Amino acid sequence: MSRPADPAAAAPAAPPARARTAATDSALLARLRVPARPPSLRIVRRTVREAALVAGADAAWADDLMLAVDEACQNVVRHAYAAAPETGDMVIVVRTHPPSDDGVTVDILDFAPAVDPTRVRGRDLDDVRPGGLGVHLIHAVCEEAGFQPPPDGAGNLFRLVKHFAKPPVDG
Amino acid sequence: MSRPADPAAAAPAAPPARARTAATDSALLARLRVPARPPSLRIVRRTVREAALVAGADAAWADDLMLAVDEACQNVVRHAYAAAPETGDMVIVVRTHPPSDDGVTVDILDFAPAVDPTRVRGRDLDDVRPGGLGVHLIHAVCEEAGFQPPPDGAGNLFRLVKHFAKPPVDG
Amino acid sequence: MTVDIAARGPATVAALSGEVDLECSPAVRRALLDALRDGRPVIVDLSLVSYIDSSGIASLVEAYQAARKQGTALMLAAVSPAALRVMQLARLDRVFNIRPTVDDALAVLAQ
Amino acid sequence: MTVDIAARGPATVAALSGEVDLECSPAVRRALLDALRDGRPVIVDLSLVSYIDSSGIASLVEAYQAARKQGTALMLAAVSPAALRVMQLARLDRVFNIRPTVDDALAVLAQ
Ligand SMILES: Nc1ncnc2c1ncn2[C@@H]1O[C@H](COP(=O)(O)OP(=O)(O)O)[C@@H](O)[C@H]1O
Ligand SMILES: Nc1ncnc2c1ncn2[C@@H]1O[C@H](COP(=O)(O)OP(=O)(O)O)[C@@H](O)[C@H]1O
Repeated sequence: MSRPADPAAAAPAAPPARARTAATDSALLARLRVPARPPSLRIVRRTVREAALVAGADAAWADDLMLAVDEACQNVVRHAYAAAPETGDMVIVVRTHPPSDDGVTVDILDFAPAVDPTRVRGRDLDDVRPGGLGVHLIHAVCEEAGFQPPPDGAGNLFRLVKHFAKPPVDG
Repeated sequence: MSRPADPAAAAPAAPPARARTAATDSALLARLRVPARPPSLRIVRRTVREAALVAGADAAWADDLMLAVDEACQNVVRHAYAAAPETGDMVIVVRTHPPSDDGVTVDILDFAPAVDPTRVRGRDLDDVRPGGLGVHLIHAVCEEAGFQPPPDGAGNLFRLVKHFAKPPVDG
Repeated sequence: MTVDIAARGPATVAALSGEVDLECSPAVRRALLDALRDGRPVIVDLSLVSYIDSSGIASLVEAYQAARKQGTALMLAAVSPAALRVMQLARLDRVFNIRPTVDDALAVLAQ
Repeated sequence: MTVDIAARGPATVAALSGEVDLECSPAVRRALLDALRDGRPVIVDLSLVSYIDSSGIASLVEAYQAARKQGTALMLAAVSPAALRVMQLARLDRVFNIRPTVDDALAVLAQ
């Protein structure tokens, strides 16, 4: 990494690398980085499912979260990196959902060009066609799902939130 | 991250953050970060086993590698962070082994104080006691295992190498 | 994931097993379209499917549409709970012709 | 992981199932030492152990040594392939008294 030749020229000084990497995110269950290619999805599924179980989920809940994350990662592999397939990685971060750890938040990061979120829409389910199901499956099993401003260095951040107990439905 | 107030004062200019994070390690199978605590070991096992299968391992080989990595991670949880339990993370990096992808290399990083490698020894197996088996299991299933100089920011780096075909034994 | 193709009475039975995901759904698609080629009805046995994603479902939809176009029966049989869950989420459980067992699907064909 | 404790003839059978790892080996250790307390022989059924690590093996070693000290028989029965692999790697397969089935272990006690 390039640094100013004279450290004194940079004010305030950068913190030592150690402090930065050692910092622990107390909500972290697992952070996984894999190449954005189809075989990685099996690794993503194992990791996310087990992280959900560690968070206290039951098997059916963990299976649904795993499906949603798989679908979001498929979209990274197939669409986000479409212009240059299998050239980048994706990062999946699984955290307990604050404030009361009543669910799990999953961030899916890629390093591809920024996506136009308005173009990401599932198809009409009554129109039976192959494809266009991923977005529906994600919304069917997660309470929240959508693009967020990506952190520095990332291309896109897609965030899923799934609660352990569904909020009561009105009416 | 702190940056010089006037970008022109920093020469040479830092590359854009994007270029740094997008860089892909072509040997990478999976990089996992988890809190260094017992429940994380289940997540580590799933991830490492599936990464080995993606690399082309058969089930028995993947099971052995999974055991070795679990044992190395147990040592991080129980010994490396002994002075301050469950305060840090560990990072497990699974790569195909260069040059000919004839196996897998697993790096296990922690952010604990540096370990004295000469103190890490298994017990005599004929002395039947609980404990002291982890190091033996690691060496029983991996061709190479040992501490390496850790990268900037990490406390310790323990590296395992396991080949797909064992080299022929002499005599 | 494996696709096992076998003749069974008047039909071809394609038994999928394991995880049908983005990595292997192209192979499933090809195997099903191949199986349809000789005009015999196709029964897709999903009893051993431990996981299926939207790409796997898309392969089934494509085979289903190819079968309809050529006037061949295509039935899904013994759908595993994991696969049924995804079909229900995608609201496709009423689109496909789903039979409880392969034998039941064969009995329907024999009528 | 579960530990299932049951009386079987003159013995106590402790059936472990699932993954015996650092997270749950303390519970296994406690359950086995508890089971030994009333002086009846203990048979540890390992048929459903899908994974065991050095901490799980250590719990078995500790129970084995506690049994020897108090003169009680402790046998391992129906060791799963996954568990046997780790015992062989640790060269403990000849230290423990291992029986092919729980019934076989009971027969030995009946002699
Ligand atoms: N991460 C993404 N980057 C770019 N485009 C995306 C992304 N995710 C989804 N899309 C767009 O949204 C559409 C619907 O996605 P989806 O419902 O997953 O179905 P499918 O991927 O099978 O078409 C895709 O066809 C694609 O055009
Ligand atoms: N990562 C580590 N950091 C510090 N000490 C370690 C580490 N790994 C192993 N050790 C030391 O080596 C000894 C042998 O380790 P091991 O064979 O895994 O058995 P056990 O952990 O059951 O004692 C440990 O008791 C400990 O003193």
